[in-house]
Amino acid sequence: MAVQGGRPSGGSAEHGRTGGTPPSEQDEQFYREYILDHYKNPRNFGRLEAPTLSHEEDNPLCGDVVGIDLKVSDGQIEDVRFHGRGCAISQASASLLTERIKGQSLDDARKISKEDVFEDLGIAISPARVKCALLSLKVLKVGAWGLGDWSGEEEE
Amino acid sequence: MAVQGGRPSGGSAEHGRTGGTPPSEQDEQFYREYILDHYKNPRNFGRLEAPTLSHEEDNPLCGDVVGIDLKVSDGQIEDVRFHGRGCAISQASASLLTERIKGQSLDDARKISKEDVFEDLGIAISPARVKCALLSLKVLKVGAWGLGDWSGEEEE
Amino acid sequence: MRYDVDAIRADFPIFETGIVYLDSANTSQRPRQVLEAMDEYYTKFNSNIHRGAYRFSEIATEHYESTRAKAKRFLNARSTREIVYTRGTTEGINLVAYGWGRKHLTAGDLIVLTILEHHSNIVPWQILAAEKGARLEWVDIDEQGRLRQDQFAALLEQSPKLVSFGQISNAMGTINPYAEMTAAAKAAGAMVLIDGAQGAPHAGIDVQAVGCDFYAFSGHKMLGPTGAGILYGRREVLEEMDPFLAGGDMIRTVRKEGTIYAEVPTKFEAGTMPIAQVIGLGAAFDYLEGLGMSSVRAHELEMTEYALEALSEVPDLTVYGPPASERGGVVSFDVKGIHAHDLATILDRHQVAIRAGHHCAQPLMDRLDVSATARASFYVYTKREEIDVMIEGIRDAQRIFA
Amino acid sequence: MRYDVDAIRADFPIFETGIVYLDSANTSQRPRQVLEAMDEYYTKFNSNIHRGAYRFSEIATEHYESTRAKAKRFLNARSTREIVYTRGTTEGINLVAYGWGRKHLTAGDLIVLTILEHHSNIVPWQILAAEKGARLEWVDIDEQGRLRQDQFAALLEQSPKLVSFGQISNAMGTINPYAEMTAAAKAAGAMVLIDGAQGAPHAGIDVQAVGCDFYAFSGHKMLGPTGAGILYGRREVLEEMDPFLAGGDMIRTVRKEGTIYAEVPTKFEAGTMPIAQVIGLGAAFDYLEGLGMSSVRAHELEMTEYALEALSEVPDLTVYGPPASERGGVVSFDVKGIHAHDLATILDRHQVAIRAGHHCAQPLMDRLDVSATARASFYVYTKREEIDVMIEGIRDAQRIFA
Ligand SMILES: Cc1ncc(COP(=O)(O)O)c(C=O)c1O
Ligand SMILES: Cc1ncc(COP(=O)(O)O)c(C=O)c1O
Repeated sequence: MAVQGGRPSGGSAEHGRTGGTPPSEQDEQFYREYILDHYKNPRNFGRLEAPTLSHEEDNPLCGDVVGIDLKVSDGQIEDVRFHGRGCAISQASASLLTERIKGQSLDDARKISKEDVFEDLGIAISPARVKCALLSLKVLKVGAWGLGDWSGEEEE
Repeated sequence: MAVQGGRPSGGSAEHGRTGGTPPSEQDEQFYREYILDHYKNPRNFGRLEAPTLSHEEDNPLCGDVVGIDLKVSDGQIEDVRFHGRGCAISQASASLLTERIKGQSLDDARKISKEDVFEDLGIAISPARVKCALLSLKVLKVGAWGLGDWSGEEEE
Repeated sequence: MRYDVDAIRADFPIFETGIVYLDSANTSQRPRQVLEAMDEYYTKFNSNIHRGAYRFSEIATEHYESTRAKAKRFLNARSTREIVYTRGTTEGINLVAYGWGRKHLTAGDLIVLTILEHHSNIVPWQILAAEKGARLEWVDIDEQGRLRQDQFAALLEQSPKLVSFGQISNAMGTINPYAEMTAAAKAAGAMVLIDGAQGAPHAGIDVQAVGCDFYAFSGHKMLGPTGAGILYGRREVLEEMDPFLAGGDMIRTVRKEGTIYAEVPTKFEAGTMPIAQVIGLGAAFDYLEGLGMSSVRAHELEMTEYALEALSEVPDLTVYGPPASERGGVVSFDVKGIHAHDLATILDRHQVAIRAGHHCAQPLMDRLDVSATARASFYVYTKREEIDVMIEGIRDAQRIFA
Repeated sequence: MRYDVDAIRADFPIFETGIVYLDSANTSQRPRQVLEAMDEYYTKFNSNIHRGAYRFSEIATEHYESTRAKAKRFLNARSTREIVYTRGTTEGINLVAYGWGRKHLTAGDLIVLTILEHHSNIVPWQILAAEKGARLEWVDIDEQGRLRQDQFAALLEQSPKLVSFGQISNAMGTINPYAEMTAAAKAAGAMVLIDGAQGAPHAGIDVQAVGCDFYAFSGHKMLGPTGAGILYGRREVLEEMDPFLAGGDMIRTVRKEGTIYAEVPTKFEAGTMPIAQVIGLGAAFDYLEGLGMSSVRAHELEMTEYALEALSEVPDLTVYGPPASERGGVVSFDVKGIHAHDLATILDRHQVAIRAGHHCAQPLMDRLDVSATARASFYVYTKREEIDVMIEGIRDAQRIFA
């Protein structure tokens, strides 16, 4: 399994609290202000009246749901809304994604990679949370461009 | 699983050659003269013309086969023959058993136990060979007295 | 004898890592006695069982078979022939669905399940029902997560062929009145399978007293290694079942023209079995027997009471399920405004391992109208202090998400 | 690089017992690297996989999944999705019989087996054929134990639905021309399953080059622990198969009304899998990769040649099967006047472990018209001197039985 994000992984089972930072500060770093902000105050949240494209996916393991409506004209994403529920990572990542693609050309949006999403989140995503982080990208790829069963995971 | 015979068993994996006895002498002890004799010169070997009772069983794991024919009159085993093929233990034990029951009353023969068979063999029977040693007794019990699926093994 | 949790913890090398492990309903930790039993097999008499004609194979066979006697004693089964080795609960239930269900179920037959079931006690029956045209009905729960016995009684009047339910719910912790339910189902003429995945580790069972036909459980949830579990089946029922997996060892004779199967339980044990793991499971039975199942239960009850008490003082926190006396060492809960996954991630930073998700019980989640819960679960080695660390972590999460 | 058998033996703690282990075709010994990999899991990050939301579970999942990548490389599969974890060869073949066979076979269909097969590659097909009214046909052997290719070609003309055969015979040692046979069977439109129980440990395979649809093998015969094996399946074939075991983890969503299955290979991995054992199997792949499968094969060939030569000098001794170049590290033989079981018992007294019996290949025994043979089998750690000890033991048995 490909390990995403910056949190190192591998054979060691080190699990100790590192250095002098108490856990709480680490967590606040982990769930950065602006992620919590995007979670609590999601941007572009809701539905569009008459979307050009609309798709929803869930992550059955934890019950996260994200749906995206797009209004496209002349190859430009004129408007976007997302709806859903779930953990902070999945909802913040959806909110961030809508900010990224609004006003973009479909062609550019098509090129958004997993790495872009991780970068937008700006935090280390542990393997267990990768699916949360990439759910909105999956909705975009599968729904809007019919990329079949793109699962957000690399195969080895 | 009940462990039959004298060879000790249990948790230890000691497998060394014990004491000063070279293996060959041990083996000769193990396959005692008279067992080899019963194997090579089986007593009461063959078939009866018109047996009162006749039954055959095999030990599918190693292919041993033993069949016993009995001529019974007035509750006495007047004559007995066995046939079969297989390892020294199974064939010698059958030969010994026929010697034991010939001329006995059915009632007495009915009481023969596994321990009696082991005693007749006079050697330690390791768990893997228990089925060989008891095959002839099984033939007697199941066939001649219809004791169902007596398997020659204790249940715990 | 006092229950000495520190002495017990000393047997579990994992605690040297500092983890606060509150996910034992998922899989337990294993004491060194279990690991040593397996290493002994691997390094002192490693060989295949039954087939060998040499000493190692005999020793391995004895060790392997001795677990059957231990399981018989643990369950109070009548005979070791009633003990079938499996990979775990899931394989055990599937074995029944294939070997008994495929043979005996026909169109229109009723199977009764409950809304508390784990997916492993749902999906095999869904597949079987679809194949045979049988019906599934579900016993609902009341507001405290107890099975609705009125509904169960009503369903029994429809003469189900099979009733299958868990002894203890892994998602809510509910201890079901399994003895009463089994008696009623047997009186109604049904076959009864009890999913003992949570019951065996935390409460044990007397299968003769309860009278169920099948009891399936996993070694890895009760201090044993991964890869080995047990299906208890009443001998008469096992004997008339079809085999399930076919191959080496489960046969008496194989001819081109056809095959005669071995006697039970060998008929159900095809191919090379998880020998080392069955031996390890035997050591787990020994360990639990050493503690005594009633002490295990008493300790868990204490931990559960302590946890429920402590959680009740956390604001905006909902606990699902019945009071401590009616539950196994499992507490499922929800913190307002914090998704269970976020909570688990933050607790992980405090070295606390809990589970977040649907706990392989989606129908129950649907019934509760939640998509996921957080779940802490306890076992023989759980300490009060560990629950304190969890509570501290929950409060920290609340600060972050405030 | 020289093949240093003493250095290899130093990795296997079992040899400290003094055993002369010539039963590796039954189950192999395991190097400490494999045991350590499992102990590391149990003591450093013991937890369930996939489901956890904490670090231990993530580490365990990575280790568990990394074996899939190793298996993919070992087999040269296209994708890790083609690697299904099983308990072993037997479960793998049954999985195909249930998931593919039950779905696709109908009355009158032909299944082609060979007389060399192990019971695990016979009984599942007998059961399936009986259920579906399908036919079984058997490829016979010639006097040297080679499959009769003329007969095989004739059977292919009858357009079998499935051809299932072993890469290497466990009873005779014959290495079958599996690549040619697969190509011919595929050209005839058949599905092809290769039983790799003996092939994987001793020769390896390139599934893409060979083109088989399924390849089943066991970890415990290739230095891995008991309890874990692998079924390779071509992705397209796996995808359209029915699931086999049902329960936790193999699902995407479970609703009361019905269930959606997960993608392959997860669809076939129900319940808690043998996590530690799969991790141990990964270490076994590493170990074999370190040696190189061609060195393994070369070493075995050397041992086999040496053994055949030595046995040929023993009077009244018959060896079954082909010359060394066409055989895996397996030698089946018969000593006149001494039943195989008696021989094994006497060899055991010399600390030599061989197998005696039908080797789970009764149709082959019937064909050879014997009830049992003695079998010595070799692996990476076998030494010439061990074969010498066996020969000495055979001569001793001959003296006793003279
Ligand atoms: C050729 C062959 N097929 C199948 C099997 C069965 O393997 P397992 O017992 O590991 O399932 C074996 C080993 O016993 C074998 O040698
Ligand atoms: C109630 C219940 N049933 C069945 C199972 C499945 O057990 P396993 O995954 O060991 O097959 C579990 C554990 O996950 C469980 O908690």
